[in-house]
Amino acid sequence: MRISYREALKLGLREALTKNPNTFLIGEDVGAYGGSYAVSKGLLKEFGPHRVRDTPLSEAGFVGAGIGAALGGLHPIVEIMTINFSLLALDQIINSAAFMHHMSGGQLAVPLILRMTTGAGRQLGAQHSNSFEGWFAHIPGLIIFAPSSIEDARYSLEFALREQNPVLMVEHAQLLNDEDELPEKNTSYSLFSSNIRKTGDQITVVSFGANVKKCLAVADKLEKQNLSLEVIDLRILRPLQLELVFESVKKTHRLLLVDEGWLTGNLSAEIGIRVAEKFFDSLKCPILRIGKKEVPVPYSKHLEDLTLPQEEGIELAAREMLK
Amino acid sequence: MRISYREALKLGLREALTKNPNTFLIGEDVGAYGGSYAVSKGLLKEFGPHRVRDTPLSEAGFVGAGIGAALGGLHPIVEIMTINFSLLALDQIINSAAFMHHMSGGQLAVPLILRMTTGAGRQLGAQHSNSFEGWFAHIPGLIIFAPSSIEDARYSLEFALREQNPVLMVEHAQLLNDEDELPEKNTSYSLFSSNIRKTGDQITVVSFGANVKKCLAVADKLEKQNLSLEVIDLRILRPLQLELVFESVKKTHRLLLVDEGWLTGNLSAEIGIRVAEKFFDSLKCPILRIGKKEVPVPYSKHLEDLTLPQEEGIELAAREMLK
Amino acid sequence: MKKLKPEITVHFPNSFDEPFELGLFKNMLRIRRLEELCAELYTQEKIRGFLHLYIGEEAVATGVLSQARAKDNVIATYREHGHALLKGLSARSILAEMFGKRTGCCRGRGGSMHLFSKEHRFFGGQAIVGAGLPHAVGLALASEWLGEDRITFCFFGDGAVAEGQFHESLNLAALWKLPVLFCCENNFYGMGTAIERAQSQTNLVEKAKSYKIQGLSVDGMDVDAVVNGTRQALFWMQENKGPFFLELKTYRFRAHSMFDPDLYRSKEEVLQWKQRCPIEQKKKTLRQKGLLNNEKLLAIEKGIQDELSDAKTFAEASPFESPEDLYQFVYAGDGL
Amino acid sequence: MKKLKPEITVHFPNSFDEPFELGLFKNMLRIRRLEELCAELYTQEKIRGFLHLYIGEEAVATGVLSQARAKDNVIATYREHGHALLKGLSARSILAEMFGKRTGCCRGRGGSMHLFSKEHRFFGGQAIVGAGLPHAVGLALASEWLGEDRITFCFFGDGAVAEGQFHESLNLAALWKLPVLFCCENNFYGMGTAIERAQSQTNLVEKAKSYKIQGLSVDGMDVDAVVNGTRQALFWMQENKGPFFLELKTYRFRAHSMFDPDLYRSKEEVLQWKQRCPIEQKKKTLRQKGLLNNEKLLAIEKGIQDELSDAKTFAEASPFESPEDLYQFVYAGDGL
Ligand SMILES: Cc1ncc(C[n+]2csc(CCOP(=O)(O)OP(=O)(O)O)c2C)c(N)n1
Ligand SMILES: Cc1ncc(C[n+]2csc(CCOP(=O)(O)OP(=O)(O)O)c2C)c(N)n1
Ligand SMILES: [Mg+2]
Ligand SMILES: [Mg+2]
Repeated sequence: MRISYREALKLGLREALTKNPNTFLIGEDVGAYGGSYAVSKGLLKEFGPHRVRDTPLSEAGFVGAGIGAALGGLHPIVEIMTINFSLLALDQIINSAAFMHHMSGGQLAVPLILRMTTGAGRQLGAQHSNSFEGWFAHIPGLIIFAPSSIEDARYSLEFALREQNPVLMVEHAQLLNDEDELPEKNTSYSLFSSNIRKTGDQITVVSFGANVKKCLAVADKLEKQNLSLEVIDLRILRPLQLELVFESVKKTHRLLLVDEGWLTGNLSAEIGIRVAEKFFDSLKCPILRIGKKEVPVPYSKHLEDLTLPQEEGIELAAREMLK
Repeated sequence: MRISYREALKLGLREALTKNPNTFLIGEDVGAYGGSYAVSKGLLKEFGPHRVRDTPLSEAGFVGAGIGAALGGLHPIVEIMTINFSLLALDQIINSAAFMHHMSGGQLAVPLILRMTTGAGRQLGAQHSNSFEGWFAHIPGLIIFAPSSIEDARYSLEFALREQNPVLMVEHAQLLNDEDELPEKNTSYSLFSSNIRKTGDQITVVSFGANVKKCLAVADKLEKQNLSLEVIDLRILRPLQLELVFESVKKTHRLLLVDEGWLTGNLSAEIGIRVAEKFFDSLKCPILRIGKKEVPVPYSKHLEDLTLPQEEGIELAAREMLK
Repeated sequence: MKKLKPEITVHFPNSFDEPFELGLFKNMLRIRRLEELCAELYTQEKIRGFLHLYIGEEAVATGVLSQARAKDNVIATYREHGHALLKGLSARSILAEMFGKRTGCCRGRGGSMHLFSKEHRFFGGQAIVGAGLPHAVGLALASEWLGEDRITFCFFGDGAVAEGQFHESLNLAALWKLPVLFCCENNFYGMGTAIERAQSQTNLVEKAKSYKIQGLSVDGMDVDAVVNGTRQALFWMQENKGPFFLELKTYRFRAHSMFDPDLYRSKEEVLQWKQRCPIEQKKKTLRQKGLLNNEKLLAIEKGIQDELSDAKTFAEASPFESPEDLYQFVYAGDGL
Repeated sequence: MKKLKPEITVHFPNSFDEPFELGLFKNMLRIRRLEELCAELYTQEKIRGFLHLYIGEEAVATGVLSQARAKDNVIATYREHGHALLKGLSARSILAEMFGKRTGCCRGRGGSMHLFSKEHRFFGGQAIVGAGLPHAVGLALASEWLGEDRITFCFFGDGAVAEGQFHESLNLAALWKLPVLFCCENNFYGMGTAIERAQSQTNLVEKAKSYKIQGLSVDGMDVDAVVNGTRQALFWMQENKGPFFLELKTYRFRAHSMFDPDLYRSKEEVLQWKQRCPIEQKKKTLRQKGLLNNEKLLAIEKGIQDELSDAKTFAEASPFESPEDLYQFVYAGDGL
């Protein structure tokens, strides 16, 4: 079945609402409007306003209510329209959702799913172009999924629903219209591992979200020139699952990191330092990082393009590493 | 003059209020209560309620009002009681304060100072023990000072007031009662550089805030055993000023990072990867990092102690590196 | 269709003189034509990103800002092209900004949702719903502090009323008695969510009263009513030195943004509101008063068309910011 | 001293029977003695961190929670020892928690500000002012969803009313007609800030009304009044299926926390309020009614002393959590 990322997300939502009577979708404009990115379009009609609940503009309020509902025995799927607005609810996400299981000595759990669209690239200006998901990976108590394939888009909600922990599901706006074949569900399939999207043996390229696409495009291009890149999609940003990355670097001895977070302090810094420590003696060249340029994302297309990681930059870095 | 860190901060505040007629201190309980950490005690009496203004509990509201006041021609000093509550105002801090100069194409500036107490170590439990300052260093548009010496506590506000940018001043609760000699003001003194707190030539130890104390204690102890640590206090967390760190590593070829942020994705990861890249061929051993253990900070003293970087751990790491 | 309750009888003084009345009409039309042009340029992909049109709501910005002086502060939302225009930003600088050009008011950094002008004291262009309200409080605090005679006009939608920042800001403004005119553009929807599904109390003036803020609700489809309401508000503020809450009941004729499939309201509802088009209404009364005839109307349209086609030509011809300047304006001052 | 306005005449039914009345008295005294013990243990450095005492305010938790059933939910603040005790947590588990012991209700992870008990449906112990209110909304949503007959009691201070989360939560609860009893413990100060300096509208019931939430203000120094007010509230909620706002006017006799130098209010003010001590008042009426004599009083004191000294011994004797368990409880379930 060939479907879009958006449709895959919706299939996941429909399945969740069908199978789990105590799950509901709640957030701004998830219902009557159809979801600001049309992911939940039609679900209101299908499941009714009890299961697909529109909220006022009150991010802290409805995320906090999601926490309360989770404490009370439900498994809410809260949509924060975009990750930009999650800052308004960040106290709830960190000081309550992430900490409460621990603070209560293990008594309480917060089975809460927070879906949000992330990412830049559509000329929305600084306030609407943030990519905080890698940054949020700093917070213990959170689980963060960044589905980048159609398969992950389809199944990440299922994995999130198995958790008794708060799970952030970040859906990159640049992926929504992408189409691909949805593979049969494999029994060994799990979101709790990174994902080798293309094998290769000269450079390990690690990325997540929409930037994986760019890495794959470069890898495909360079393959024709007999340069072999292995592209790994992190897929889960916290807790980090780096086994496959380590195995890959053991083979390639080179690491290139591509990340839509601003360079300073992005998640790639963490992955880089872990690899640098582990492969202190065996790296063939310094680890390279491509991050977002350290400016608020500008509106103008040529400036926005310059700000974000691009295929040209990735290719250049890869070539540089193989020189 | 021998004074406490708290007194040094107050001297800075008094000077700011005296010299700059358009500056005022605003925040929860900065006035009648005397400041929740007694930093502004007495200033209400001295300067009156116009210059020392108590606010209701409305973090987003009064931080946003500070931004507006800055746009309107004032230079507000906003106190967020502790960095924990800054999450409630984080949208204002990032999407408005940090971005507005850029979004307006350079027309507007936001000369705003945000003071806040940070840090763990006093058994306040998870919600009151966060140390987000290194994490905030991810955000372009912000300047972040983390004064750790008496001298820095005394003068950082002066440097902050020279800026037309939003400046976060994070004051670690574990430093407030520390006393030291306040040196004469040196003309070359600047907050815009890191600070070598102790010279040495075997290991470069980089830290900031209250953890610098722990590093210094270890360095002093090891010195007696002829192990020589150079301790560098970052002092400004954004924009990072790493020249002295690089110079030091050029000499020591070893780097140890101590940071109160949770290990994954703390600021030390960034410093580490930059050093790893720059000194790819010349490091004598892998970079070591000591961060906060990845748990919400527990109340119980022995668990809290285990969670935070401690002298024993720093010493152990240093010895390990010199083996 | 939601009926506007005649809660407040606004009294029309005769002090509306001819040029003023024609000015109101012309300004509404300027906004309308600008917005129509934007929509067209958007389909041509010359304008990108989000685009939120104000069509249908023109009487609000026009009426309120007819009472604003150059020295007054204005804060608005992402639906702010009209406000920017009437606060004095040139159509050139607005369009060039939406084209992402260097000659745009924000040198292409901001785009449609982030128009700013320091010169015209237009402080955004805020795309986080509710986040402009605290800024208004601070701007008013500053003007009071500096002894400046300024009103801060703060525009926001009905949807923003549910945000915590609304609450915090109204309390602060009232507590500190600051000269903020809160202008709530109640178009009965926040994106696809009708106000009854967003607010337990839909009488927004009652909400304002709970902060001890004086309030008034006016028909935002009638520009004269908006002018009168604003005058009343400003008069009150002058006498009483404190904030005021003005609710402007209006309606957006177009979708929320160019992405909105507009599924949440009926065609009939939209149609009924369109019959109350503020521009058509004003046109009719001007004609009745003998202040407008076809000739004058054509001249006005022509003037606007000239302004806008000049702006469009300017925007198209303008250069983009140089790529080397990417890092500009991250920090003010010494180029940190 | 702030005068309590007799806005609401609470009617005392005769249904207060003897055990119930004595129970109220005893529970207030249990809180008082527990808090006094905590203060003592704090100066001995057995309890650390922040410690916020409820002394003076006992009638509030006692009166309100006398009407709470085991199945009801309670959320409170960092000043919550009394609420926890009356919701059924043992003095042992509370004191052991404050000692940081493994036998504490949160195994030493939470401390004074973070008491939790799943068993007793006590959901915090919340140290971020205002952050508990949305949780209450969600808990009520869940109970309604699951068809459970539960009231969610949500305690918070007058200071919290200024927070955006107050606003968002009251609107949501009213909009969705959820069974939350909002209990505002108005002790006239948020730390050192008097309510007049924090709220433009100090009549908090008026504020609640602006969300179309029914409200009632009662004398929080009079436990009978609190009981009656709570009964009235619950009766209303039963009939009308929706949230209710109960303001409890009270006063804290001690400083905000053990760190507070208490500079912002006069000794006289504190003294005047102390004369309205809820425990002394209740004692007097019980004596007048002939329900209490010295002997009974001694027995009650003795019972409490036994409970608390047992708890203290238990806490002291209890082991600390093993250091190997540091990483426990970061993630629920499979030990991620
Ligand atoms: C904090 C925040 N939440 C959500 C959004 C997405 N959003 C943009 S406009 C809007 C509706 C706002 O409605 P209203 O305030 O009534 O203004 P209107 O668009 O009707 O003029 C929403 C939900 C946002 N920009 N900011
Ligand atoms: C969001 C937040 N801001 C500030 C604080 C610091 N703080 C703790 S208690 C308090 C006062 C709260 O007053 P109120 O709600 O009236 O409760 P009371 O202490 O009087 O019971 C403050 C400012 C906090 N814990 N959380
Ligand atoms: Mg609206
Ligand atoms: Mg209080």
